[in-house]
Amino acid sequence: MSDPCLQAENLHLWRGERHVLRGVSFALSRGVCLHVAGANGAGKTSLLRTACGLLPAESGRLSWDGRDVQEDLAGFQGALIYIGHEPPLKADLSALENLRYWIGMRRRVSPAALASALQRVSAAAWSERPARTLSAGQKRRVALAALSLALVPLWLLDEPTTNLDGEGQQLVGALIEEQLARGGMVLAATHQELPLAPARVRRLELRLA
Amino acid sequence: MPELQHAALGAPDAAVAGSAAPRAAVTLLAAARLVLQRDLTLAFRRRAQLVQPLAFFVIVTMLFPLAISPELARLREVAAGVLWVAALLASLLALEFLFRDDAHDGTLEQYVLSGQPLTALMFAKTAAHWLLTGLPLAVMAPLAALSLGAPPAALPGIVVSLVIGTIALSLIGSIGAALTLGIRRSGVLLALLTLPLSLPVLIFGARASELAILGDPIVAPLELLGALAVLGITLAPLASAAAVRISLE
Amino acid sequence: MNWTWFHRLGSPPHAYRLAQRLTPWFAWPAAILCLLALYGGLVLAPPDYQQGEGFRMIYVHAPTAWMSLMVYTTMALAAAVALIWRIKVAHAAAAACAPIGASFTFAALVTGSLYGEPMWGTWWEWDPRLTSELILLFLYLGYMGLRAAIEDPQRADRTSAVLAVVGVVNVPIIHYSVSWWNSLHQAPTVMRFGKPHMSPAMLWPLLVMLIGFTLLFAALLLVRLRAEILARERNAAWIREELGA
Amino acid sequence: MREFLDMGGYAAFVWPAYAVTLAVVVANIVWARRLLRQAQAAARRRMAAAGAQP
Repeated sequence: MSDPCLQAENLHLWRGERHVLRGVSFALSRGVCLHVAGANGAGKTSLLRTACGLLPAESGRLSWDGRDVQEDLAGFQGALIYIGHEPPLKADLSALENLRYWIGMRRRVSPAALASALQRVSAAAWSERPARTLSAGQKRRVALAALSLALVPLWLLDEPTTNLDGEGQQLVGALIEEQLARGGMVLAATHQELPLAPARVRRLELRLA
Repeated sequence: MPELQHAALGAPDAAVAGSAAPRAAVTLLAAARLVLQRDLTLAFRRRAQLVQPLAFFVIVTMLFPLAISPELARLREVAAGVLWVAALLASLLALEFLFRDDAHDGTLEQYVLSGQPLTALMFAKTAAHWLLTGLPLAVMAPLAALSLGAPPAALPGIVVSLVIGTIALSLIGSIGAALTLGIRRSGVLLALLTLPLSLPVLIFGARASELAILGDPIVAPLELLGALAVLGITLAPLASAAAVRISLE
Repeated sequence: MNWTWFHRLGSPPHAYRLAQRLTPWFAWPAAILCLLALYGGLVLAPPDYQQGEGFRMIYVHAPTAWMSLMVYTTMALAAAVALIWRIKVAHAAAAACAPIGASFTFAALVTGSLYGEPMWGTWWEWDPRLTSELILLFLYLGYMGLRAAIEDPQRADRTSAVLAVVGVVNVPIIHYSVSWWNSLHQAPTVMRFGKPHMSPAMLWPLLVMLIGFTLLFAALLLVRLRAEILARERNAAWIREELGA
Repeated sequence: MREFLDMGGYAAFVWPAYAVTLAVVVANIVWARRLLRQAQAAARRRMAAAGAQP
């Protein structure tokens, strides 16, 4: 295995009076998925948002390829994709348009690539409908299509399997496998098990404060 | 560092996304244009929201003849001030929508994480806001000005002053809107933050319109107004980008 | 260049203890200078040949107006330092400034209005300085309103710091635009009297009062700074030590 | 003394101006000290609560 690419050392985070992250450390190497587990409120979302540089940790160090992420925050953030609880879709735009604007900010995507990514998540039939009319699971699928289009080395996924049916959950597993196979990294926070072969998954357990 | 090879998904997208330079594919300008395009597309799907500030502007200017007097001679004296106060309030009204939906559905977060300079994206958003509120206000202004007794010869001056002035107003407003993100019922606070900062625009803009109505040259206040707009273009996106980042913490 | 002093200032326990130690060194000179200036201004200074005894209001109006601007500048400086170097103590200092500045801006407005009545013949005159002062009060109120509206204390610190920096860039622009505006609309009420010609006997109490008020601000800031630092520090050993809890 | 208090006819302006300023100064002093005492009390309470836990 190569050296750790994303490394967190002793991250501390406070939210008001709450000490949310109490010295969290982890190291993520290429081809590895880190499963962040823990009860509701244990700080899974906070850890993910800290790991992508949205939340500045009060103390501790977050490094990417051995360099502090603050040195080139935009460069680091360009190398990752973060999908939170709610897929970031505009209600008035169709699934296709949403994808085009979302991923188009990061790299050029051809209409054919968009179509094939939507096809892959079985969204072809409703990809022209406004996102407002989509179910939670369908929105989640659009986010999965974004994942496969972004072509970035680091995925940060917050509860990637919620609202998805059995087939959708298998799809999450398959996408993560592919990402790992091409040397990417995945940081996934969920209190469920990941639909993935356990060999490539490391676990990070967050405990309630 | 070994270059990370990604298998391409679609055939035409055989781009390789190494961790070193994954965003070389989209230029800053292209990203800003996408932001602009997205906001314009969305606005035209919600036309009602688009018309509201304009209707507000017309109604406010209509209040003054009713409150003061229908005599055009008397109205002409206050016309410049009325137009500008109405424009200021109308653009303030539209500010609440500037970032609110984007913050709510997570779009703003994705802008921050896009790897593109947020300042440029904020500038694009503000440009969209100006195209959707400031410019229509300036275009509507001749009607309102005529109804307040302004001579037709004054209309070009009024429109030009409003075009430049609303650019500055949108930029200042974007700072206020970004600062009040994540605050429930932020309307009054937004006004309290934005209006004092907008006073120079009001002063120079109203003066330019007044001179136009009097038939005098308006270059001096227009230059000052232009200076404010330029200052706003250089500094406001920086401030709103900082505020947006903080609001997501 | 040695920056250790800067980082030491940024460390909460050090700043807290330093503030505690320095407070009397500002408070007592402030009290003595203010009393001295009061005596000089109310008793020793001769009446102005135009404004008579009324000019003595300058000894409270000018210092409060000075405070309003100086405190805002200090606040913005602290905010900028806090934003750039992520220093919590500087955020605490900025937060401590706002209520002090707002109260002195209010005093400057009231004394300005009281000064204006005999001088202009009206309680409120759209004089550029008074108008700028009024806008400054709104800037302070906006800053405090924003701070109060954000529940998360760190976010409140950082958001209001951006506003303070934006505000301080705007203060000179606002002042310039208001003066420009005022020069166009030549006020119908001309000042009944010219500005007082300051003889040395009139001038020194004013200068002493300005210094006294500045020291008073420093003392107030240091006391408030300690309160703000305590509110921002969580369960640190030095607080136990300091408070003997 | 009478003359001094009269302020050459400007008493109605001079004294209120001084009074307002004095009031603001005193209020600031009282306010700052009370704030510090409250913060100290709150910190003590927090320490006590935190000290009881571990």
